[in-house]
Amino acid sequence: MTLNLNEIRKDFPILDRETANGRRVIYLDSTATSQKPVQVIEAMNDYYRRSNANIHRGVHTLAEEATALYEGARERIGAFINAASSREIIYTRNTTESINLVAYSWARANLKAGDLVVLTEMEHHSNLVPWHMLQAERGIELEFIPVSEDGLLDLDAYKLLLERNPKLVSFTHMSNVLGTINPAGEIIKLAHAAGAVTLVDGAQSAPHLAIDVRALDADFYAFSAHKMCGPTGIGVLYGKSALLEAMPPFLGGGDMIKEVKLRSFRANTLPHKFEAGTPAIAEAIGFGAAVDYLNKIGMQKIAEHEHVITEYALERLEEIPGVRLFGPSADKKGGVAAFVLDGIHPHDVAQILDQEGVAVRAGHHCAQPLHEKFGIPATSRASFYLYSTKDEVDQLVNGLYKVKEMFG
Amino acid sequence: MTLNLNEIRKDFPILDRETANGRRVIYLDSTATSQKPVQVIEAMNDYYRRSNANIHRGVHTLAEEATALYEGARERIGAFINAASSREIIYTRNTTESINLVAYSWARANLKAGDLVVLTEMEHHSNLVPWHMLQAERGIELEFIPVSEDGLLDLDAYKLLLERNPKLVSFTHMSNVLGTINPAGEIIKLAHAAGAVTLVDGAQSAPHLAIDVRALDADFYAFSAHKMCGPTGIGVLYGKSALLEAMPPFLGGGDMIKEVKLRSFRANTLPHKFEAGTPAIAEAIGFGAAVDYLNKIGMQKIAEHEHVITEYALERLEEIPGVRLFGPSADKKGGVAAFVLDGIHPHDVAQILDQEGVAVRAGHHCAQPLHEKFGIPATSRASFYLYSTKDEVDQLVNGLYKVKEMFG
Amino acid sequence: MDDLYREVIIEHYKNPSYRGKLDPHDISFADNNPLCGDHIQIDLRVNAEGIVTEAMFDGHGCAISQASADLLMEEIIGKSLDSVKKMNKQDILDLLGIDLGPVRLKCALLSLKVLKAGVYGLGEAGDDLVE
Amino acid sequence: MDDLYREVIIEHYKNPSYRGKLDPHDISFADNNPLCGDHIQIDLRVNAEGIVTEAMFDGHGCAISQASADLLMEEIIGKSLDSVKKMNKQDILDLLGIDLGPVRLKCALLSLKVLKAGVYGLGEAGDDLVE
Ligand SMILES: Cc1ncc(COP(=O)(O)O)c(C=O)c1O
Ligand SMILES: Cc1ncc(COP(=O)(O)O)c(C=O)c1O
Repeated sequence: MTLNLNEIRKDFPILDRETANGRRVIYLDSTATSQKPVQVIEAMNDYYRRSNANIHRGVHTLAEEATALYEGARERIGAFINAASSREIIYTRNTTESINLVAYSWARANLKAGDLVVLTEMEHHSNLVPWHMLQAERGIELEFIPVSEDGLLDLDAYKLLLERNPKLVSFTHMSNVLGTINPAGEIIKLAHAAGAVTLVDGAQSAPHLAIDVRALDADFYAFSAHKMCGPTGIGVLYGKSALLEAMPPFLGGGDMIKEVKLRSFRANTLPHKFEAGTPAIAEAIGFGAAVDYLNKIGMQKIAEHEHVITEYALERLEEIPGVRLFGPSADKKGGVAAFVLDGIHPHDVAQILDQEGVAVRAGHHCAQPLHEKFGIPATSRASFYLYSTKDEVDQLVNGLYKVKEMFG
Repeated sequence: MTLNLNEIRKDFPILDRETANGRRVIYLDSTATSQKPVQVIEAMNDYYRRSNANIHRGVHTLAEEATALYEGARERIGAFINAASSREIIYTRNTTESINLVAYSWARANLKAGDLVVLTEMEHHSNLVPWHMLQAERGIELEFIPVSEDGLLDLDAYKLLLERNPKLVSFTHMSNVLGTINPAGEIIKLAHAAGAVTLVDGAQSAPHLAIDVRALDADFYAFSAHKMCGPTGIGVLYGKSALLEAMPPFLGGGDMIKEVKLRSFRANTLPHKFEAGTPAIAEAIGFGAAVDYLNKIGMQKIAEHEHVITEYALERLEEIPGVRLFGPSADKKGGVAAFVLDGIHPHDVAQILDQEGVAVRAGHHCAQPLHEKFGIPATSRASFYLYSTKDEVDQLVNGLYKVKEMFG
Repeated sequence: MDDLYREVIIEHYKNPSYRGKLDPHDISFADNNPLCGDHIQIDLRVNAEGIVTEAMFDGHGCAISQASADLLMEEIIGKSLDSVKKMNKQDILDLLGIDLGPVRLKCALLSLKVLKAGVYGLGEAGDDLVE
Repeated sequence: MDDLYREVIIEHYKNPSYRGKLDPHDISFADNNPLCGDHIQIDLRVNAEGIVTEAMFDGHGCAISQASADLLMEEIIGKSLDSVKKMNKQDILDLLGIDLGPVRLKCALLSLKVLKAGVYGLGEAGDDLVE
């Protein structure tokens, strides 16, 4: 391991806390939300204690500072994913709102009844429900790239779907259940060749992989700060500027306008056109601090560390009798291990693990159709991040033996 | 003054800071955004350091704690405006998103071409642009309750508009430029008698007045945390549950669903139906801490203190030759003083005041049509909150004499 | 043995007495816990006086949701629909004999929500039914 | 005198040399600063070689926006449209001789944005024109 784990863990105050029954918390739920380093917490603290003011429209010192901090964060977030310009970085609340923005603005302006949108069977609800809503409203059609037994997308089936000339291909870069890292570059290239626009759900990839939206050639890329060491309440929609410029605004209000008359308005330029009202200022600043933090450590190193932990975890979990793991082998996935324990409900698994201090998630992880596909209502899911250790994996495994004993 | 100003000011660390040229900041821009007490900053800090986890779907200790904190804040925010149930409290990003939620969900389900929406001439862009967009999309009609020279709504004209059976009356409870406190109860009663639904823009009233949505009988009431000692990134849409229940969802994704299939979904119950994706968890907790803080001091006392300061400010500003004040007299308004200084652009006023440490806002304050009505592109605006002092008003006045001298 | 998994819960989970379906039935209703996809269906037979004479549940879910459904069936047989309507969160917690955080509470209350929605003849089982 | 309001700015604001309209003109464009409603219109006369021979601005706004418009008109007369296209933020700051925060920068750059949008024949004056 090339990460200095001891140093990193010191940055995350929560990793030191105890749970109710006096155990140190073992946080294996970073796929739901990551923990936050002091550097991020303090950046927001500092903002509120020193520079808090509303942005853009103020000329006083605090407003100038707040604006510079807010826009500075946008620059660094843009650089983090290698956007051509920070004008392509739209602040939203989260990945979900980013996808809805595309569905409300781009899709409602560009899709008509009968137009095809291609999704995958492994999508998070956030990349399903907005399209269900549009289907009900507009009569678009939805098709799904199938997922194989071992958790991979069926690219042959995808190529067949492309023959039907979809208008949009929207897919997750990394599954939050299977961990599968999809070949985004290839999927996008094929989509473009078929004339489709592409939207990448990057909620799980931006935190864990080095992302280059220009190398991927993604048209839209959506992600959330809270999964990548940043605060809640802020996410990003990246979009190619030509697309964003042609899109109608989404939410109306202050800041997104250039001019307002009593009965009409003119929209502002990018990125402000899509940011209505007082934005999540402190949160944008916290997000900026988060990408600084990740950059300092290095996304490559983080990915490598997660790979080592994941490989070890899969190995150890497989040893346990009655464990069924989902998703591909460690070389094709990120730091997620979803599993069921024969005859024991995942909620009970998670609850009993919790009593051992081990925090895993149980449920459908907002991917109900995927679970249905695998014929199960829910899984338990352990997930890893830059601060995860092999020792924590061992505690998970010990906990699972305890679960088996109780329900034995 | 019944507030213990010294004690209160100690709660706001930023009030101690110096601006670039060594002056203590004199923050007279609370209408744009308020400053935050340590109690609020620390509540969020604590959350990130001790309890951070994604909510609702987790069974481990941290997730349980985070969920309890997030939902507990909703209870207290509901109680703060006297909602019948916390199910009627929808978390949004800000007032702007709250109004857009009504425009996208309620209005698109209920309004057709030719239906009338009544607004006022003193609306913030947030309560104009969403309706402009709907007008362009749907062909609804817009009419405006006129504003008199002294900054009051013309209720006779309103009654005439009601004869045209509007479907919605949407108006600001308190103007962010004139400071006018509109007779919301009366406006709503008249609207209901005419069969209209009502939406109150409470961005400026929730921070400064004791609000009772049930006494007002408001159908919808929108407000933002950041203007009332709370964090950025969170606001609320209050709605009567019968209305909210009948409305279609707005954003689609995780958490707002009860069940998702590959090609369809069922929406969740209130309030979750309108909260898609990972919400602003820390911010909701901070908002809860903010209403606790305001409650502890007492909204009645806060309003009285602001009244004393505003009366004093208007008196002192009127003394300055060449100052033109906008809005009604102190007894009809909240803590806002918008003005122009003869022949000097408001930006220059604000900039030179800033060099004296005095932070005021200059511009159209997101109320361009109102400024147009008064025949000016912009005003300077000083605004007050619970931490404002008479001494700060004096420094504002001294600063304005300096401005006059420079441009003399 | 850990508090949350008192033996009674594991016991009712492993060996439920009221698992199954009633056909015919007078009232039947089913719903999911949106948080985990757990599913409960409840069938009732009710006599002319409005007394529950038979009750069965079916579905899948965690020990807490299934045990509380089993305990709930046991509890309501012989009761009037009116008194079923009055049952709330506390009744379930009393049956289980444990304290629960907000998330697990949803598991525990799913069966009561489904039951009351069925008894009231509602289309959906809302949280407000069990507050 | 405070830095930000160097005498040259107050002077150009109070007594601009290039305020007015040109009729006829070869290029005319107007736009607002969305942050404060400031408005600038710029009219140009351009000769056959593409050299700006006359330039005037009109509108209203703060000292910085109006002074920078006046200084900008002075600067471009006699220049080619090609070299106008190359002007950016730094040129304006050099003309003003001061440093500005992000908000006041918008005031200072409004005239250059309007000028360049007009010269390029664009429909809108975007921030990217002056970066
Ligand atoms: C009257 C009024 N309405 C709406 C808003 C918009 O609030 P926000 O920017 O928090 O959405 C404001 C604040 O700027 C306001 O003063
Ligand atoms: C793959 C994927 N997409 C979308 C989301 C939604 O992210 P958020 O809840 O931040 O909107 C998540 C996280 O839960 C996710 O894992």
